[in-house]
Amino acid sequence: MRVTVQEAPFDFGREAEDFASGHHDMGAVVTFTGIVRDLATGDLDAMEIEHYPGMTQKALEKIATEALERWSLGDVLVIHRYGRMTPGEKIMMVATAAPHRVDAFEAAEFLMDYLKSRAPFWKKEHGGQGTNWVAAKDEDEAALTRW
Amino acid sequence: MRVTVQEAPFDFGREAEDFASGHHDMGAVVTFTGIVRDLATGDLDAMEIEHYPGMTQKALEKIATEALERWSLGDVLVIHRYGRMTPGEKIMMVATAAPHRVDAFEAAEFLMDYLKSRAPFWKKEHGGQGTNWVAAKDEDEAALTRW
Amino acid sequence: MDVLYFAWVRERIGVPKERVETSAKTVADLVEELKSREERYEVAFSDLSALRVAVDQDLTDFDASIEGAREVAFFPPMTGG
Amino acid sequence: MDVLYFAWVRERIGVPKERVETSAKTVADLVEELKSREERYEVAFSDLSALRVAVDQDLTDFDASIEGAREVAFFPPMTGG
Repeated sequence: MRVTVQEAPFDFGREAEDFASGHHDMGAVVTFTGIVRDLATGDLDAMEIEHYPGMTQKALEKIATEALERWSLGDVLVIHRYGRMTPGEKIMMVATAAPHRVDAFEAAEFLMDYLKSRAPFWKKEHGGQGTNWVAAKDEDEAALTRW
Repeated sequence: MRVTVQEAPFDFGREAEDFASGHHDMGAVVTFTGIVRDLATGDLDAMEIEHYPGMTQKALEKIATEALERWSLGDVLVIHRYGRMTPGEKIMMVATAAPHRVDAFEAAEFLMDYLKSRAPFWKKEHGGQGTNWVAAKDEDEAALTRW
Repeated sequence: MDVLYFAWVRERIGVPKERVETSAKTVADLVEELKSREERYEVAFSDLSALRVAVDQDLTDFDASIEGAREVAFFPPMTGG
Repeated sequence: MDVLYFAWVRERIGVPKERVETSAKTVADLVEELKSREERYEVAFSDLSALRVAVDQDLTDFDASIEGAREVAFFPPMTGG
């Protein structure tokens, strides 16, 4: 298990390759990557991600540990950035390795659902219309009831 | 959409990176990679994958097209190998890009469920105990009823 | 028409592909005709629930028509991914 | 104890962190105490359903005890991932 919180960009391809390699007993690897998406108006200058430094690492480790306990997994990776990013930049990734695909998929979805609503990150959009704190969605909170 | 059937290994990290890059309107990318898993006895020498050359590409394109029609996706990638592979080698990958994570996850799971039971591939294990055609699992057939 | 066999069906029949002249109208008719020819067909086709069939490279079932078909393929349930 | 604010809560309060001397026993008591101090607190805490709280860096709710706590943080619902 590795959990990394950092401001710098990460190399998604390299991380995915390293994670998926060297396991001889895991048949399935799932990755999820979150990317800064431009606004419908096409004028997002930047996405700024604030976090709670003392809490973030612990909160992510707790979520990753729970995934390892609930599913039959060989490994879990979480990388999440903070700071200022432009459209197309990768914000974060999770990866799961499991003997079977159902565990790898479910654990990755669980990680994402919890990361969305239980990890202390807040997104602020900087665009042509000024700035805007991204509101949490009811559907993201509702997604947690699945687990 | 890209569907590739090949005997040669593919570069998972590079494919994942290329797929996830250059989209400014997709917030979510999911990848799945299937890896040759050693037997419980630890003596798998090779996995041999036979396919139906005339049908494979068409069957995979049909599955990928259906995913694009059923979910709000920006792109789909399917790479599947045939021939002889050793434990740890990557057999195949799918990737989905979507504005939202639920579409990316569901479409990737749909692709995998259909690929497992509806794409003309057959796996044969070569190990210390001789050779063995991998049997289809009832649960893989049952997984299709979800969609 | 061409009849193709894959995986253990291919191994039991002994060839990957053969040319078959038939007046069978459905896949099931073709199977009966092949079974009556030689024991290796009877063995390979003994349990149809363990087999899948494609006509002209589309998955179908044993009731399907093969009239005008160029290619019929028999194989076990697929194990891709 | 240290009281921390994040995102728009931080912007409304005007500081990311402050030292607060209090005898409040729960988060809700602390909120009431802060609201009575200045209008900016009253504005920031006007709708508690729009706020989340962590005590000593663990998510909790407004009924939670803060006795002995070193750090209480207020923020909007999180938007990670």
